[in-house]
Amino acid sequence: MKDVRLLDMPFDPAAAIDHFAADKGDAGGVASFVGKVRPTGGVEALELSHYAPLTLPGMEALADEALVRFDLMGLLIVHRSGLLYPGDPIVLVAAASRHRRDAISAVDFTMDHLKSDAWFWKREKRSDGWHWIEPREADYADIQRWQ
Amino acid sequence: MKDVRLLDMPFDPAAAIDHFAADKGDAGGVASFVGKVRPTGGVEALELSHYAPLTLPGMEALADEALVRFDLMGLLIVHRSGLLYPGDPIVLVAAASRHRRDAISAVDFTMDHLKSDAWFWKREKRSDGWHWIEPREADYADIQRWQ
Amino acid sequence: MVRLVFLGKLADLAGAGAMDINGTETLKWESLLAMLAPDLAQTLQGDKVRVALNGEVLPDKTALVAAPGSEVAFFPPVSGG
Amino acid sequence: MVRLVFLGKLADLAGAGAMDINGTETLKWESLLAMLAPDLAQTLQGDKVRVALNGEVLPDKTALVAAPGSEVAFFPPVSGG
Repeated sequence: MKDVRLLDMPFDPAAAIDHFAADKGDAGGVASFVGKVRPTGGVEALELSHYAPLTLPGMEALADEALVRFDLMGLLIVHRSGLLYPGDPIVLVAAASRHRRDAISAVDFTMDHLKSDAWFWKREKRSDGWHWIEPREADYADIQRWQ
Repeated sequence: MKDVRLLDMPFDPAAAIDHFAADKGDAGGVASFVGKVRPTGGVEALELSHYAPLTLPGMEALADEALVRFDLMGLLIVHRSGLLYPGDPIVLVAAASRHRRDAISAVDFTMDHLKSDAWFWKREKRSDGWHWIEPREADYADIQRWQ
Repeated sequence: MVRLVFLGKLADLAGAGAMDINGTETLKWESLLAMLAPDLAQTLQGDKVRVALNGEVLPDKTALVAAPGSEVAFFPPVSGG
Repeated sequence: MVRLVFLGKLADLAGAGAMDINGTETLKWESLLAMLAPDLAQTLQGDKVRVALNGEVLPDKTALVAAPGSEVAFFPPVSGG
């Protein structure tokens, strides 16, 4: 039903979606979102730090919240930590449901909360060195859609 | 940018999403939805008829509309026609964009219009024979969200 | 010759997905209906049945003018994808 | 011993992601700050820095009571996933 993973190694989103969908035969649909490190804007690398006692439990709690809000047959969250390079997948959310609205909304909801609320600290390496990333205003606005 | 396909043979959604994402390196995210024939409810087979002069041009026009409405780096629509069996993928929509909101909304918009507005006629085979499917009220409600 | 195409459950009613009307005449709506079985003709006149001429949906099907070589398609409400 | 953990840019300021304060005392907020470099101590007092004790975020960090063997984590606003 719920599958939440925090990985410190690269992963293959297509294989993960396929595996997730394989035993959700009763679902009419599977929605997903894959977020990657953009190769534009001069970012040479990205580092995501987490704090083990909070980060994975926080992701689990978010998954539980999505399962309460939407009528789902399964929810998958895969999130990277550690060092990432342009083009690397950072996050995958997939939701399976009988009706497509639930799956699509659950992915939307989960992504909004992961992007602004999850216990990650991010820094980017540019030509002039490492820079910590502050929360974006747009992310706060996104999360307020659900309140 | 736009890739619209009407297929009369089974397809592999994961491979199609992977192929779509492969040359969208600049996109920060790829959202997708895969709809399948549900194995529940006693449906033994599903037949989707189309009318060539309208169906594919209609899907192309829908893709163009999504590309105008949302800031996308690519949109993929794959739709089956012909005879389908429980578990078979019917439809795949994938959207790539810089920001996740555009990709997720484009998938949502495109699915809503495909489900109620596309030129397909559907019948289901149950134990007592074939039954034509009438449009669902919920589908009309879904499409009005975008007006 | 004018080709008629029937989609969805109209194909069941017509007994075929398509039929050809031979001849060199241009067919108008009323003359076309007169060539079909009465129950089929009656259904095609219903509000929910739409008509396309050569792939273009007609705003008013009763204004149909089908020249020889054209294709007239009849369809019930779409059931979507 | 009490372990201090610094997340995000606080690790840069502290010069390390973690440090141990040896001893058998229970540390309160003010006594803990007094053991740190003044600029770090000042930053940790800022509104945006939150504190967790043994994995539980404190509603009021100044009420911290860290017994020996506990872990105190300091974090700036999350940048999200």
